[in-house]
Amino acid sequence: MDVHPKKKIEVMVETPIVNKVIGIMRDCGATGVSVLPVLRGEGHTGDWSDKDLGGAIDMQMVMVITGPRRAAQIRDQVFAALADYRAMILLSDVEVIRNEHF
Amino acid sequence: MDVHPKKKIEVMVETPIVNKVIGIMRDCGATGVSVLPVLRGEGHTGDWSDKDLGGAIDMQMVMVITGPRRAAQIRDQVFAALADYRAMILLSDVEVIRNEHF
Amino acid sequence: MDVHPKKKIEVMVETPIVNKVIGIMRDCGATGVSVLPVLRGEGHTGDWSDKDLGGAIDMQMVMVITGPRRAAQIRDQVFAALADYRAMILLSDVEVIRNEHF
Amino acid sequence: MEGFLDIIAGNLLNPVILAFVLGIGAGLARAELSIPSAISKAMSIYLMFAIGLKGGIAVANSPFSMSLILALVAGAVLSFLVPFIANAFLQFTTRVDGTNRAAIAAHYGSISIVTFVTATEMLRMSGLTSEGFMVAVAALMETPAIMTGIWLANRGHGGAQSNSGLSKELVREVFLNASVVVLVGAFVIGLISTPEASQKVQPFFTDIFQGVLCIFLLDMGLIAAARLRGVKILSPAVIAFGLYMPVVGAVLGGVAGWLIGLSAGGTVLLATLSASASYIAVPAAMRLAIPKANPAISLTLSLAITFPFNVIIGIPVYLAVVRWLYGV
Amino acid sequence: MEGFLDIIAGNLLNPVILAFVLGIGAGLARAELSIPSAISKAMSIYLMFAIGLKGGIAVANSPFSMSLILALVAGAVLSFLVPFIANAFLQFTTRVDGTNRAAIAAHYGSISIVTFVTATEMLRMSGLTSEGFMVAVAALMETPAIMTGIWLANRGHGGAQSNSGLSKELVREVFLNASVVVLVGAFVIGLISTPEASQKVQPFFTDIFQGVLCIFLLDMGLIAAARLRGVKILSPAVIAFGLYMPVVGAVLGGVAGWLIGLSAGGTVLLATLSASASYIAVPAAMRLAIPKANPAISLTLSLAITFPFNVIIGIPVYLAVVRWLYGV
Amino acid sequence: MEGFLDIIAGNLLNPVILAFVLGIGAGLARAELSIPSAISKAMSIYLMFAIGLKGGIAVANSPFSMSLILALVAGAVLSFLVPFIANAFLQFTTRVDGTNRAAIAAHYGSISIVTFVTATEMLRMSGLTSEGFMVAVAALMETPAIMTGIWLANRGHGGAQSNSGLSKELVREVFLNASVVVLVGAFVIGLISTPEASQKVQPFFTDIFQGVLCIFLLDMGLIAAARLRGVKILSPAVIAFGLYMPVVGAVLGGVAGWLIGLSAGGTVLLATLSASASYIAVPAAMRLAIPKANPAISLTLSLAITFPFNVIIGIPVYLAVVRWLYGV
Ligand SMILES: Nc1ncnc2c1ncn2[C@@H]1O[C@H](COP(=O)(O)O)[C@@H](O)[C@H]1O
Ligand SMILES: Nc1ncnc2c1ncn2[C@@H]1O[C@H](COP(=O)(O)O)[C@@H](O)[C@H]1O
Ligand SMILES: Nc1ncnc2c1ncn2[C@@H]1O[C@H](COP(=O)(O)O)[C@@H](O)[C@H]1O
Ligand code: NA
Ligand code: NA
Ligand code: NA
Repeated sequence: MDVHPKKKIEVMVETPIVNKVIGIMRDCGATGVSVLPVLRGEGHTGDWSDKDLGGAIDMQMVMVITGPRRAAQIRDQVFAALADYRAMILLSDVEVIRNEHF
Repeated sequence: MDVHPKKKIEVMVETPIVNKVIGIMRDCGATGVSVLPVLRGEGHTGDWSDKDLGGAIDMQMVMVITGPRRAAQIRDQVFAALADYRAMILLSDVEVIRNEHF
Repeated sequence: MDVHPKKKIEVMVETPIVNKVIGIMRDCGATGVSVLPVLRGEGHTGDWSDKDLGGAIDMQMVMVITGPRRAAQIRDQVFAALADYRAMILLSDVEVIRNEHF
Repeated sequence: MEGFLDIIAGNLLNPVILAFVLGIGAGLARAELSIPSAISKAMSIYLMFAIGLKGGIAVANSPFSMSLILALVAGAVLSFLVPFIANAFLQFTTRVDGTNRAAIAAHYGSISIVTFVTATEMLRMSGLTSEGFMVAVAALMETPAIMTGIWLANRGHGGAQSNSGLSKELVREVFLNASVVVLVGAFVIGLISTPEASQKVQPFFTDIFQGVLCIFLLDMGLIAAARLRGVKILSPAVIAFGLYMPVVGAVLGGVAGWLIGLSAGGTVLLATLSASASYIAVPAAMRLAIPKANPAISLTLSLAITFPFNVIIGIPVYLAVVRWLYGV
Repeated sequence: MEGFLDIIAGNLLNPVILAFVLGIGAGLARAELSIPSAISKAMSIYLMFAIGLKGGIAVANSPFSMSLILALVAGAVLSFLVPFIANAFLQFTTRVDGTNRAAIAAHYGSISIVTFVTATEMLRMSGLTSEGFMVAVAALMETPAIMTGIWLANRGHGGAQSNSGLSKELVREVFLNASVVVLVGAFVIGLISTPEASQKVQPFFTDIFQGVLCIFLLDMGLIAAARLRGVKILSPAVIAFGLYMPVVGAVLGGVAGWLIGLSAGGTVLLATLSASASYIAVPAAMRLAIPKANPAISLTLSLAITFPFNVIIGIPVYLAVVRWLYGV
Repeated sequence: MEGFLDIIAGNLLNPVILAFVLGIGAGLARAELSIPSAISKAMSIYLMFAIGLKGGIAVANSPFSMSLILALVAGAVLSFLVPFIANAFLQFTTRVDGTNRAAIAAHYGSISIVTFVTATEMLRMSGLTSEGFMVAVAALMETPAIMTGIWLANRGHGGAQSNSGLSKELVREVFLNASVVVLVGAFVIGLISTPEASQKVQPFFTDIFQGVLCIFLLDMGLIAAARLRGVKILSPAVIAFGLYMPVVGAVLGGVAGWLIGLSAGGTVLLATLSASASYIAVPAAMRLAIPKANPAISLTLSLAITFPFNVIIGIPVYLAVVRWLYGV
């Protein structure tokens, strides 16, 4: 079976901003996106955990699979939009089977 | 310390089918498998979230680490079995330490 | 925009040991770390799921992004510390934007 | 007629129903409100356990009657047959293809236990009693419709539409899904427990029941509203089906209840069961049995159209009509 | 004076307050105890729904009074103005920059509904009654402070500090956050439900209320202690602000309550609202409105300093002082 | 003898026990039923808080008695010594290696609070009372067994089997685990709260207690059944140990209770505590203290064999025997 190289972009970002990030990805033409939970973390700005009541300092992971060109576009636009926020943008290589789906 | 190249297969699939996917992976000889939660998603077939009561349109992520040969077999068999379902199959490269464990 | 190659280390480990793993990573100089949930799994030592009450056989995924040198150090030290525990250590390549953050 | 509308309005000025309306409103306005899914699932198990237990205790305390058998038979027949009617309506009024028609039909033959619970609360508010065994009828009606749905999907396709390789999981999903296990299990527990022992769990399962239902319906409103945002996948004819099919079901259920001699309360409940559509057990079973069917279609129809219709309009109307016909 | 201390001690020997102390102690000792976050969120919705419902029922049962309007106006004015005072204090006593000052100020103008609930329980323990509409005042006070906070952040920066591209989400976070929706929604439900129907949900929303509050405060203690471990990001002057600002707020709220003629109980509640600082609705709104502000600063201050101060020391003192002044 | 069996049967026809049986049955049949883990954890905290509070209130209301001290000493001694006996049995009847023997032994010296709670409910059903301080004894018995377990693991291995680098986390897990903190904390809260204040939380912690226990045991049944599917890692001799060891523990606990002059109810509870095996606190402590031990072995034994045995057979028998011996 043929596989097709794609990019996986993982954006770990404060929960209140997740919808904004998804919006940017969809605007760049992503055909789908998934949101994964994160339990807690530590970083330059201190610790956080999903226990804080209002969700203001929670983080979630937005994940999108897309082609390399669109991936670069998403990466740049998301990065620009998140300048003021706690966020981590990761890119990596994956292979998919259904090329036309992404 | 030596590291050994393996394949990571991530299958994001509707919750009611997760056990079936795990069964195929075990039948192909996977020595272990893990299931990760996904909170919500958007795609060609619309939005879903883990809030829907019966779990019929929820998705979960089945993850398996295995050698390249077995990975190709799992990829093909899972893909064949999931033709009718919402699913996304991703392959990527990882390194592990304990070669004999996988 | 420039991207910078880093290593992603994913350590899936029994929940009671997670804080120990994080401590080792911080001691090796990791600038941040995140903990992701895992729902259930199967392996050489049998099945487990997050339903067991005391969390003694639960597992979680500790994830850290760091440069290749520090990654090797973390890998080796975590591996040594986890010899007696159920654990799976995965390394893979990712790209990040803010080199100085990691 | 005025009395009729008054009764309906009176049924609605009730925290339980108003919480559902609040949930729908908040959901449509995209308010930042959500109830964690672990809580929704737990409340749903609590409600089913409480209603099953109550039914079992009621049956234990009443002399055995032939009506129990008759009601079980009537429920099973309705659950088997309603999908054929639903399928026919969809075939002649919409463009939904055969596979999705079969899946939708299965949802409408089966039942929604929350709709049932809401109806029992409305009954209690209006001072009507009903047969304790109706919860056993509810449990029984969960399943036969799934079989009709599978049969409809396979008919004329040589079985290609349905997935036979999954039989073991499917059987479990059909006969051992959470609703059936909890309803039947709690029913039997209520039936065989000693009265003193049952008494001890009343504060949890009876006293706070309506308050929990209130929060649960708030949540159902939020979930239904979220589904409603995807309603554009339904054509107007399909939406209309989601509104008249419960009425068709209610009429069939009501007539059946009358034929077998149920009380006014029991007739309202059988009508409501027949009118309601599943959104928990059947969708999961359909993913295993008829994977080609799009779950978003049947779930949106059942959860976002028929469920709110029944809770806000349907039940008060079924209740008012039965009271008028039975003169109670 | 002895009586004064006795009253305060008596208020503390209460499972609700002691559970909070247990939570803080266990958290600081890093005990292996945590309450799942789904449960915390559910309890918070439960408490807000219960208190809103109770307020609505109380207002429905009392003749309309001018005090309602006056109290709403007083609450809105306090919520609008307190941030200016908070900002001034921070500016002259700490080195916190303008952006973070604006964010902190918004927290202190807004309210903490759990602090409010704790105060109503302490009132009840001491046999005082209060106006049922105070819960509406609480709901109203959530929001105006957010606007003052945004205005403070933008002043002199040409708007650069606040994020205008997010207006839709921000408006939702400000006017349709969970607290406002549930409090107002439940208040209206209590207001319009028939008395018989409201009666049915009392066991859930009234009888077990204090027990749930007990577990919730245990959890709040654990959460506050976890935050307290990060307290090193706060300078001593900022920590001091977290301790005297609630007193300033309480004085303003108490005077306002006295001016508009509230009962002693109502005055205590208005003082408490004004003294309390938000840690649910405002932090989320600030992430959208003033992203450059560091949420760890304002959240730690509000949750780990001011909230425990109010629950353990503040409320008993506000209560004792008002009782002494009103002679009740 | 007939009366004897009748008593046992009567104890079982109880929603609480039947729910456990339902859970086991549903789990073994692999029904599609599960209770979210956040709910299980919350119910477990609720039950411990309620039982601790109740014990504290009872002790506050009764004159101080020497039996309290004697019972605490007896509990501590049992917890320390039972692991040695368990270890010896395992050594002479099974092939389990020393490390795993030590871990299992620690589980059996410690206690299961749910087994204890179930026993108190069965006592109440049969009209027996017990000493309020027994919950303090339960809390105390959690910990000493862990130390014996660690000592057993280290003996003759120069400490190689246990992990000394983790001491801080281990100390926390041993002395500040959730069970100990909540039981002791709630006990103290019950002890020092004013009676009026304690009264206010009764509806939540007392009235609905048995209903919550019912759902919790349903869940425990599901969890035990899931573990039971992995029972093949246990040899028949080890399974047998899981069935006779609780009886050995019960005899020791019962004799100790008789020696120190406990009431019949208190004796049943001490026997039950001694008979029960931990599946929450000890497994987590063992992961830190004796990592080489396989947690699946001890957890399966304690949760899937001994826990169901005690709940369904053990407690009714201990109760019947003590009643017969004490003539009550
Ligand atoms: N190097 C890293 N590896 C993994 N997660 C990280 C890393 N850096 C930051 N994070 C995550 O991002 C959050 C915010 O990071 P920071 O902005 O550095 O405070 C942290 O709390 C972690 O959850
Ligand atoms: N390109 C993508 N990136 C990330 N997740 C995706 C992507 N496409 C689909 N998904 C996930 O898979 C689900 C089903 O996709 P679809 O079959 O396109 O509706 C979506 O709701 C997402 O959760
Ligand atoms: N090859 C694998 N792929 C994915 N997850 C695995 C794999 N091996 C082990 N795991 C996970 O690690 C846990 C412990 O593995 P084991 O030590 O083999 O019992 C399993 O229950 C899985 O959750
Ligand atoms: Na139906
Ligand atoms: Na305030
Ligand atoms: Na024991």
